[in-house]
Amino acid sequence: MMSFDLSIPGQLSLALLPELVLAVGAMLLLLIAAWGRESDARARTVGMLAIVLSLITMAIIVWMWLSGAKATPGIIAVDSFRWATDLVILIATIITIALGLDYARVEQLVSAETYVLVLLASAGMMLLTSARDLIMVFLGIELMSIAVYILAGVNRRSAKAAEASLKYFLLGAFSTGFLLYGIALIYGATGSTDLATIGTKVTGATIGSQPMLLAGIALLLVGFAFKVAAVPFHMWTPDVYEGAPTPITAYMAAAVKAAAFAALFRVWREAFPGALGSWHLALWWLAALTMVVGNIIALVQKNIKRMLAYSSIAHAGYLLVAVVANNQLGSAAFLFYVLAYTLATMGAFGVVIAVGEPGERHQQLSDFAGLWTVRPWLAAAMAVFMLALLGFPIAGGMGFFAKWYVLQAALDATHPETGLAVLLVLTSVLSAGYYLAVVMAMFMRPRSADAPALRPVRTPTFLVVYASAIILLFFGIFPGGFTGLARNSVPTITASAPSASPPTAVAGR
Amino acid sequence: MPNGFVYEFLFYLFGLTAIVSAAIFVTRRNAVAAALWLVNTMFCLAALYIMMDAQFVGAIQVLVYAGAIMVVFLFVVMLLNLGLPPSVADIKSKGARIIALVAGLAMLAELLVLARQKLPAELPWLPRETSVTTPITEPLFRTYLLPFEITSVLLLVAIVGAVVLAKRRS
Amino acid sequence: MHPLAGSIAELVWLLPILPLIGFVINGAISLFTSFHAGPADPSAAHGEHDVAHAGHEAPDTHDEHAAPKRAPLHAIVTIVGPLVLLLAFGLGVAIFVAMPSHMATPFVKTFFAWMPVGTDLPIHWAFQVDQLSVMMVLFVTGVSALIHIFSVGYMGDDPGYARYFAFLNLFVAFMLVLVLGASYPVMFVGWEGVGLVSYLLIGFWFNDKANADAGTKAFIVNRIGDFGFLIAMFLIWSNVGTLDFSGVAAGVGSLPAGGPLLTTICLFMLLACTGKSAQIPLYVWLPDAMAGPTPVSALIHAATMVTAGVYLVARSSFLFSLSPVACLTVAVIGAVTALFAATIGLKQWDIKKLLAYSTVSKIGYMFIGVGVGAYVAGLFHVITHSFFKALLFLGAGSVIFGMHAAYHHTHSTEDAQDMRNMGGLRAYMPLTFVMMWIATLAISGIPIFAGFFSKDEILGSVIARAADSTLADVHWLGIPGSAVLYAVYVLALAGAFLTALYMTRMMLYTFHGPNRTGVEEQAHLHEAPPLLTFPVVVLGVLSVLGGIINLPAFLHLPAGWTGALDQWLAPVVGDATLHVTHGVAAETPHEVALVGLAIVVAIAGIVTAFVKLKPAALVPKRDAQPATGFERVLENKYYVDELYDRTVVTPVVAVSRSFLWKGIDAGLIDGVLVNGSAWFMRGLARSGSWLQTGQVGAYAWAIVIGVLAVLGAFTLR
Amino acid sequence: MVPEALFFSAILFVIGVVGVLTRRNAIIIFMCVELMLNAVNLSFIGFSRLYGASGQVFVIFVMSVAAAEAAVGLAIIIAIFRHHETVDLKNINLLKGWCSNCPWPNRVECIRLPAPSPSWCGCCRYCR
Repeated sequence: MMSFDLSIPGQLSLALLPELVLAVGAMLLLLIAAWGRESDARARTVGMLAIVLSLITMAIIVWMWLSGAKATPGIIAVDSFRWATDLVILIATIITIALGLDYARVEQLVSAETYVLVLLASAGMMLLTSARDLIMVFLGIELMSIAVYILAGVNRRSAKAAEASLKYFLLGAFSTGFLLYGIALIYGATGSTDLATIGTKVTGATIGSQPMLLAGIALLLVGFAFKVAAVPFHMWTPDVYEGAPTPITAYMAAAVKAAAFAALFRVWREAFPGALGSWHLALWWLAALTMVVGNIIALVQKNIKRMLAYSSIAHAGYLLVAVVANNQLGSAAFLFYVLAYTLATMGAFGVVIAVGEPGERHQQLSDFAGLWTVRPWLAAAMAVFMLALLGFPIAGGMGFFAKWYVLQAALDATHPETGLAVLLVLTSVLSAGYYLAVVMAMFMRPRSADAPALRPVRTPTFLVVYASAIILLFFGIFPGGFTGLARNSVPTITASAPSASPPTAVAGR
Repeated sequence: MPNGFVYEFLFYLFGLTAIVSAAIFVTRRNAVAAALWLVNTMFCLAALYIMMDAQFVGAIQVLVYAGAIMVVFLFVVMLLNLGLPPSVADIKSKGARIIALVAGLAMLAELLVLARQKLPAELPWLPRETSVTTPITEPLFRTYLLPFEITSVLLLVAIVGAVVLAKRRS
Repeated sequence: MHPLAGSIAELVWLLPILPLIGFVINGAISLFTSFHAGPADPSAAHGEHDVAHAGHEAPDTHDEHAAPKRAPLHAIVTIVGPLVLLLAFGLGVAIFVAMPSHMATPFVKTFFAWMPVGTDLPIHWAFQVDQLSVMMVLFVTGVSALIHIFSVGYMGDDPGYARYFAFLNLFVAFMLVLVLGASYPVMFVGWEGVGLVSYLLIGFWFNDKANADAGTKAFIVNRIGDFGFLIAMFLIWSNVGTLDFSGVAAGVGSLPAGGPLLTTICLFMLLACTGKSAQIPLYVWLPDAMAGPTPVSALIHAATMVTAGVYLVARSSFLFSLSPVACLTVAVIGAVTALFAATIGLKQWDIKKLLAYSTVSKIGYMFIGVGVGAYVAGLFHVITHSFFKALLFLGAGSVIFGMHAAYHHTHSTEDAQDMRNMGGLRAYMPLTFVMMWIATLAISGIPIFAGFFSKDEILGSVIARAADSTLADVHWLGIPGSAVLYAVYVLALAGAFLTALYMTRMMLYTFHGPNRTGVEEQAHLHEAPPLLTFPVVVLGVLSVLGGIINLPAFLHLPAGWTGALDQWLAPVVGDATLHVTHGVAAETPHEVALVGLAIVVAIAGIVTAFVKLKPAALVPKRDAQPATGFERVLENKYYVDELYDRTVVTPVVAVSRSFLWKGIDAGLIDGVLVNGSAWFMRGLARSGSWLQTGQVGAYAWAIVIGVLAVLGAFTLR
Repeated sequence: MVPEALFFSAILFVIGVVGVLTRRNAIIIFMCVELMLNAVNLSFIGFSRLYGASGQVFVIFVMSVAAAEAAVGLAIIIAIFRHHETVDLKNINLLKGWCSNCPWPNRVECIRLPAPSPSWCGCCRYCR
């Protein structure tokens, strides 16, 4: 049983051990990467070491989780919600790097720094998931985002990648302005940036007389909505996802979204439960619009990466339903959902990499036609991912339960969100139209005569794709253990909420 | 020192100058001119900071923002040779500008509810003999030590990123 | 201690596992052996699709008369595929035998905690062995085993032989999960699973685009139904707090009987049923689904999966019986569908399409049965229908097999499924001829055949409920319940007349009169091989004798002969039935007269067909004139597909394309550009060129509009 | 003077937003974002008059973030300039929902066909 007193710097750094290991390790890798002439072999070495480093960090997290680490209320949280999301983020990191190793070979990219940047971005995400202070939220988001801006444009030969990077950067910086203004106004209204302290000041009774607080919450919500790509703040998503290198796209779709959602959950659960009446309307509409628009626009997409981009928007909508539910079940549903979604989405992008040709060609739906006849296992894995995203039981593995829990959370809310639940089910019925289009193309269309011969699937992609599919299927049949874990990972998020512990005196003085 | 007529006059003067400079900055067709007007805004802001008992931040504002960041901007503008031809202005059409202005005014109107917020009383001014850095050091290196360290990682990422992106195409 | 504990019923988990093993073995074989796409199959939809013609004229598939190359490891597949089903059937019989004659409570075998719901009521992966599920298991495995055997002969030359059996096994596995599941979620897994596999099987010959589209259509329509299922489940969960059948049955009493909540739950469930069981308004997928291999149609689209909706209503009888309005809706939908599909069936030329509409119509009858609370009658009809409809499909398969073989020999590209190309087949396929007549008499409701008893029980129940039941007491859309029920009876009777008519028409055009296949082809027409005829004969016997399981009381047979199924299912649906009938065993007034009327109607249908239809005057398909007037409407299935296309599919695509995608993503102005007039386009294009997509500026605008909206939602209140 | 500072701050922020909406030059848009950050800084300084020096600390963090963003952003802009010889966003839209050859979006995607027949897919009239 570890317990940290976060007001002591030494103990604070111990509580941040995983982040420290990851960041310091990344810096060491940077030294290796920068040492001497850059070569393909060196880049691969760095990539491998980055995977090892992520695994070490995961081991540390698991160790700290198992040893029941606790902490006094402070600037960061030490709870299982953090550990759980960190693990998801690190899984996404490992998948990204593994896919990146293959991708670099296909596209003939040599950039060892890419892997270091991925690690540093992940460190930023992990800080974000642990942040219990709005300034930490801001810095975590920025660390993550700036690294991802760079990663999107890391393929210097590609004009599309540069454009994706620019669009993401400009709009991201723009949204950061709103986020920061929101933080400023919340600070101005409550005199603190500490979530628990804010939570004590934000009560349903006084919220009406605090317009500054309301405006602050609104702008903070805008900042988060941009990061999770909620409609109407989603418009960068398809362009950036299409233009960015595919492993980075997968990283954005999974890890960035997971981290931003984790922060959104924590902030909303710890700081603003008292303002439910104020934010409910806006979040409700965000969730509804995101589900509807994301799903409908996805129907007409022919480029797989764009289709998956709209799909990721739609899934952000489903997750927003869990935010609106604003209960413990919602947070548990989020953890389950985000793992299922991460595996399915990243696996799908892995298949896209395996099917694609150098120069990011052959990413149209038609290029998947008849995949079953040439790569049956790849097609089967892709079918699992599509069905998981669709939320189909058994064959879609965890995807079904993911949606199920979100629905449950929505109906379990204090005021059951029946409307959103119905909308969720309806829009996911709609989503069959585009997910099944992929399945149909793979299994029921002949391979076009001029389709290029597929490259052999390389080991990292192979491992990533099949491991994801197997995990999805396994937890789809036996979700029990994992859901228990997810549910138990929730309560501590509110352990430091106003009623449970006195406001901390750490911040804002 | 504060709260005399001169103080208030100067406060409004700097504030309005900042706003007017910003407005001019937004409307200049020439990128170099625009950047210089933005520098002017930042100087005015620095003055406001100092007048609000944040002398250290005011100094940083001049050094870092107006001095370093804006110089880099100007440098890039010059490097890409964007300063000169005003004929190919990159500003949008008049209609677009008017609609943007309307949106801006709407946003301002929504933000004006802030005026209804009751704020606590202002803190007393620091005694004149205090060093201007003292009030900042305590929170910066104690309470916010962790965020402070994170900014160092952030800058490292920025450096690596700039190098990666600006390298010649292989 | 439950009487079944420790008995062979403990092995209930093996039931779905056995076909699953078959799936794994056959699937592995199909994956690891060489893979060729393409139909080498008799009934791959010809004639209707030009695409198919092109495929059939390809030299590599059809120019060889030598014995076709068989798929690798053919023998293993042949053994494994049907064997697992026979084993499962055997196990089902063993469980049936082990069950005591009166078992008041179901035997629930829990395997593991599957879905922790909330904190205290986890949903287990559990199977329920009771009278209803055992009945379903017996007929699902039994009929499936026969169809598997038929498939060995029918699909033997198909290159996808192993894949076909893998899918077929998987289908049965899911179907068994569906009927054995002890809670709604477990049932839902089977429910979704059979949908998925049927999608794969319909699109089995996937190089024909129409087939793939039919599969997709089936899947998406089914998803709409699944939406209803999910919503119903959540409503139950949030109001009763559990999803186990036993738990819901116990807890549902606390809800207001007949209240809006129960009705809503039942109606959403009904939506699910209409999707799976192809009822109005979601029936459109079933006729198209005939694109798959014929045995698949027999198994999935006649005998098992499509009856899942009836099973769901019967399984949820504790819910439906409490909501008379929902019950009446079920009955009305069933009656309207029964008549509607029968009229369409009247004018179909494709023998499989005709049988498809016949199926839709017959399931309508089952819905009437379970709708009026005569659950046993509905389930009885499910069983007898599975016998004679599987028989009809397999018989039709034999016919198509023979026709195709004949056309194959002469390299003709005529349609092997069009009845106008048949005629006089009785001379060539005498056994099939006899069997098909048996099935026709059974489906028409001629006494002693199985269909007669089950259909008359349904019709009788309608009259009984109209006289006295909770259904008769309520108003449905402002109409008194009893009036609704009498209307249902009239519709059903009309449907019975049409059934006899169109089935006899099919027989006349297929087997009677002169042969229209072609002079050359006649030499090659002959009876199907024994592997195909054996299951047909078994089903023929069942179609004759199937009625024995629930003979009506008015026959005054010795005790134990009548109402066997009634007594068997009483522990499951008895309470619900009694609830509908005010707690007294229903007695049908004037029962003998009603039965007589039904017989007269059926015979009238057959006689009308014989009198009115002149098979001798029929011309082969290629010489046929297009139909006119109402006939054409019927031939085009009331243009429902077109209507759906125009009213649902096109607008959705249009909304998606022009409004949401282009409107929001590509810019409002541009969306108008495409759809509006050219003048409007150019005018707006100039003023609105700033909102071009791909432009960061446009995206920033979207963000600002979002900010204004969100900020407004927070502060302007 | 705190309310006045907040008022100035809001106006400056909105001017930055309007700038982002009206400009097409990537660098100027970025400068407008910097203006927005500066406006927020003014608010922070104002609040530090009410709650103590932590507001000033936040400003320092924001400045470092702005510096980092500037470094990365300008590098990205230079990379764009290398590809397009311009930083006018009007000319930078390879990425959109449809074929770059299409004058307007009536198709989802036009595809360049592979080598033997180097033409556009012909999925719309502009690709033929």
